[in-house]
Amino acid sequence: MPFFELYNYWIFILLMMIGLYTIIASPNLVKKIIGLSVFQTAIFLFFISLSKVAEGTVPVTVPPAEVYSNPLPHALVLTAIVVSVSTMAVALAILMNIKQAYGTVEEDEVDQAEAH
Amino acid sequence: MAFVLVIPIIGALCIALLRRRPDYRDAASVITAVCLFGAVLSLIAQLGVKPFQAWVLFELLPGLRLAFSLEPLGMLFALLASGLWVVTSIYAIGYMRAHHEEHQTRFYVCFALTIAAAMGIAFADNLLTLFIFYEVMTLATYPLVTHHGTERAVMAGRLYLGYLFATSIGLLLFAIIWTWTLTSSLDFRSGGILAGKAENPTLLILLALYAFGIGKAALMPFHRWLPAAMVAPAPVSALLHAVAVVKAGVFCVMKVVLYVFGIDLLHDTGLSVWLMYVAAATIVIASLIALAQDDLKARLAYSTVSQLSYIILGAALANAAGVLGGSMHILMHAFGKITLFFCAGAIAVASHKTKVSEMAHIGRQMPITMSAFLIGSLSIIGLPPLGGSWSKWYLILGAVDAAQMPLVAVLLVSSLLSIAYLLPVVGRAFFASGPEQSHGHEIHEAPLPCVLPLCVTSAGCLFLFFFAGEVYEFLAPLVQR
Amino acid sequence: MRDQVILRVVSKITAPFILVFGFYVIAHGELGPGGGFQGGVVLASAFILYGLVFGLAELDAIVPRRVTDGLAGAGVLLYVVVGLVGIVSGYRFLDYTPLRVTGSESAESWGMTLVEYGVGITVASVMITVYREVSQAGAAEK
Amino acid sequence: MIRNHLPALIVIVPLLVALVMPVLGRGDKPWLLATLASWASFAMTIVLQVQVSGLLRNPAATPAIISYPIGNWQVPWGIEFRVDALNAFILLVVAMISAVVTFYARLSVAHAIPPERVRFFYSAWLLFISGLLGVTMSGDVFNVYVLIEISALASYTLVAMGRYQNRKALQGSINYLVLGTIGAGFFLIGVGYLYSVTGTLNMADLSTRLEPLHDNRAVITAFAFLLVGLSVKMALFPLHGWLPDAHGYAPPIVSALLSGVAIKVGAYIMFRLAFTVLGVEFTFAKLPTGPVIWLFATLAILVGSYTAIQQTSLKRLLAYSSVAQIGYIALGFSLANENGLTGALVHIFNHALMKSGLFLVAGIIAYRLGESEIGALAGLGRKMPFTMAALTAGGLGLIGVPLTSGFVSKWYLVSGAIDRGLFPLAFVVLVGSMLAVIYVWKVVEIVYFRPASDSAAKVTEAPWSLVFPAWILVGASLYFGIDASLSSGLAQEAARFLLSQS
Repeated sequence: MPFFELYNYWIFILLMMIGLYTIIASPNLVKKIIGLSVFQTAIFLFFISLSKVAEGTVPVTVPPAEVYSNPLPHALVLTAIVVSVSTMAVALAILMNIKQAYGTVEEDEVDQAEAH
Repeated sequence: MAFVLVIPIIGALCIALLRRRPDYRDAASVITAVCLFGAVLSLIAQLGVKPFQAWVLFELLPGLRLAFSLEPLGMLFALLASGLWVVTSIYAIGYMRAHHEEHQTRFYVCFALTIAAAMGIAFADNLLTLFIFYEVMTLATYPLVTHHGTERAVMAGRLYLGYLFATSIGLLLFAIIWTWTLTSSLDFRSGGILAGKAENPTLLILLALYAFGIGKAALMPFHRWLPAAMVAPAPVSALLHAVAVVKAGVFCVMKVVLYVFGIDLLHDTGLSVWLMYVAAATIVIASLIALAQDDLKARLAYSTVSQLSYIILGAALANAAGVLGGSMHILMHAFGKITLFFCAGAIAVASHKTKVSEMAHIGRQMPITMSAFLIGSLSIIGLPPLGGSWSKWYLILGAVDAAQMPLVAVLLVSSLLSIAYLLPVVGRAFFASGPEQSHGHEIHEAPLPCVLPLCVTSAGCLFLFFFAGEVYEFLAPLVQR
Repeated sequence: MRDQVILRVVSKITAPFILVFGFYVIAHGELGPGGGFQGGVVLASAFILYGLVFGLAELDAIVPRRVTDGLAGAGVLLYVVVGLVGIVSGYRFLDYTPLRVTGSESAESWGMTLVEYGVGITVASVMITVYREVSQAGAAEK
Repeated sequence: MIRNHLPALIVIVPLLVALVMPVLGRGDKPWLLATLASWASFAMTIVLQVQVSGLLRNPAATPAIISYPIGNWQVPWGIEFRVDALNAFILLVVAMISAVVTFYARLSVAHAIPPERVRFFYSAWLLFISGLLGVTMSGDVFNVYVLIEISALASYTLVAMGRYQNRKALQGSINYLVLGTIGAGFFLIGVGYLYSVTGTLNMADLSTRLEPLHDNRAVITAFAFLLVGLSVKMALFPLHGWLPDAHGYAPPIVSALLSGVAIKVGAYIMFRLAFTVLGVEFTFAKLPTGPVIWLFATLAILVGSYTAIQQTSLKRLLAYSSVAQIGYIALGFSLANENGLTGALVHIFNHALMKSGLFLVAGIIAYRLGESEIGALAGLGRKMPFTMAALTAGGLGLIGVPLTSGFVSKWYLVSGAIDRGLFPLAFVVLVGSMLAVIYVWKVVEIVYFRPASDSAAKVTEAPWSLVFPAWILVGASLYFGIDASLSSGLAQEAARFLLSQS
């Protein structure tokens, strides 16, 4: 059944949607950032699942195995993880400043404070 | 050639530098005007002697040049604008001082820049140059319209910019770029550049875009800016909104008809018939509105709207008599209308009256001014022995040639209408018994710098009647096949 | 957590091992799974563990702010300098050829190792800084 | 030696200097070093442009392509910087604007940011610039993602630094971060799909391998993701929500670079992917990209300009105007003919000059008045004649008045639309100009025709070190409106190059 054979896409899209939903629905900025993290992680999973070759082994063996998974996406994901960690760090730093400036990290309360 | 453009700009600089010394500044303004008129006159000699080489200032993009050249219609417009500038700058000195206006330096600087733009338009060799100076003129006249800085002036300024920019960017520029994509050329050529390059619906749309896009020609329904601009001081209304700006508009229409479409193309395809009727409608409707105006300047403004459409009508007729009549009307109407505006300004200076209904009795107090007003009115109406009669004569001839009898009727009716809106002003001024002087201060003639120019221009109206033949000869190359 | 004896002892004992493991991961990067990113995080975790247990002040005492700030730049600087060595010695940017170890078959070039160390140092100091900033703000809250 | 390493050095120099920034103390040293680095980059991009462009060496020559494999790993396995007629031009814009804006920064930054933070500001600033320069040259789609994120991360912090003036900057920054990250995530998914069908990330390699795969659904999906992701990055309507707050509350020089350059780099990647990687055939003939972008570009122009009219803060007005200007660029992109593309590319150049110049003027106003409300500008026409003249000149450029560079771009865009027979689009461009008249004139009217308030009575002209750089940009925008042969020549060369790629 091709529907389930490509389950990795389903999972990645599901996770991505959970992340996006959190970003959109949660008024709490920290939770938004968590949602963002879930969203990015979904993309990493997508990349990792791409690289899996059926019956493949670890690419680092001496002497090389006949069938091995593609190592490049792993390297890409590693880089992307670093980017995502940096994004998280910057986001948290901004949130700390927001907390300092407004005394809250709830978006509606921040808007309220600005409206006055 | 370069002098013509540079002189007013240098003049503007001098005026700006002399801002601390009003006497020198005003003198500089007059001297610049005289020099410019001289420079333009000197160009007449070059006209027609040999095929004039376009003077290219620079190239914006390949094929898109800022270039200037000489041709009779442009020469006429340049002579008109620069000649009347001399008169107007003298008038402006009298008017501005008598009124104790503020920001006089800005006023004179912008005035000079407007004239520079008018020169650019007059000698433009292609549509791009024309468009650029057209926009420069809009920008340069904006501070003049909002001169008083009052709420009403600012609102009028917005209306002014809004109409002129909206039409020029939205329609005129569109038409120019379209022409460019069709013909890969924007140069003015005798006989037009569009012939054979485009088919009927395209040409029709293009003509409409040009006719309405040149908002300065005040073709209805894009005429509202002109009455609004009347908040400006009288010299501005006189020179700019009776001569330089609006004439630049109809001049552009004339240029487009002659050198972009070519009258043969219009004549053969009958493309411009609808334009004749739009112009005719504008003539009649604007005259009717003018009848209802109590403010003298507003009445004159609507009269201008109506008279401009005479010229557009002449262009739209697309035959020799029509085009020549229209071109002559640029000149004739300019002299008539500037006289009327000078008079309106002089009345405002002397008596602070702007409404027609207040002007009873004023003819006895200001006989010279009101006599000039009478002469100007008669010229606008088109009665001999005044200049206006010739241009109307040729326009009617053109309409007959084109076998458009309804238009002949329109021209005649509108003459009657202009009698109805102009002559009562004179009649009231001379014959109505006015209220006794309540304020205790007697009304006299305006100061000499105000009165002198209006005498000169009204004399001009008379003079043009007798020298119309020369003007005709001068313009004749326009329609030579 | 300063009064938790077990935590204090365990963290003190494990910290050196974590550090060694971190360096191992960095050094092994060019041949096996590992490298500067992972190793750097492991290195940082030793310090963060120390900071968690003994408090921010103690952490500041062993790695002052200035050190982490400087090292964060220095790590990338090392990376870029290795790259520039390539240019200066007539190869491309980041070309490892001039830094190749001669006489050993198995060893990769010095260039790659240096780059991994540069990345590791930067990642470690940035992670420590992030931890420090966040916990400092948390302390200020109270 | 340096001549052969220009692509790498252009990025490395600002990066290297960014790293030593935190070690420097207070005072003007960080600014001085940053200025030197950005001008060095600018100088190198000029040389690179001359190397690439046929136009500058010999009008008949075709533009060259310079490939710089990093670490000398063989392409397509290694990563390369690849410079051709298109990105050499964009590179020039990025480097030029950054150089002038950095030169301007000294007083403005000292005014907007506490002294102990200044060096970090410049560090992030140079990272931002080197990220943008890197994105422009990268010949590898994954690297594009990484470098976009490097510059974006730096720009999030830079925007957040606006908090010392107005705490709303924090909100703007976090919104920008969330949306920017989602956009980059979509881009990454698109890259993943392309990789899954081709197994390569190198752009040149991708384009050859994708040729037989144009009917593949994964490729179409990839294109959709890439398009949406990049639309967020370039703030194309309706994905522009982050832009007004981020550009409106950031420190003025940051806004200048964001509005003038950063969104253009997103647009550049769109050009790159659509034309050189996927090909005109796929993007415009097979998929209805054109009509979709026409719709959004039209809405961007109309809604952006209309919203700009309603703003009361100068910086937010300029920000909304940027939304509209991106609409013009997208419009030119979607026309996919020579005039349209030339118009879009030359507008990238011209708008960068005008908008950065205007934001610098807004910075001068903030420096002198401490705010950027339009009402506060009343009567400044006489108090700060040079600054306000720059404001007016830049504004006229936004309108597209002839003899300003805005006119040149609109000329090409309208011709492009007419060439395609799309008269409504040509009209939209012109309607956008009319709306621009309203929002520009709203400001000019207050500046020149409203009497000064009491607080503004003592204001004097700003120091020349602020006014001069603003005038460099505004003056250049006027110059390229009068003699457009250089800017439009390079843009045309790039447009022809793009169309020859498929």
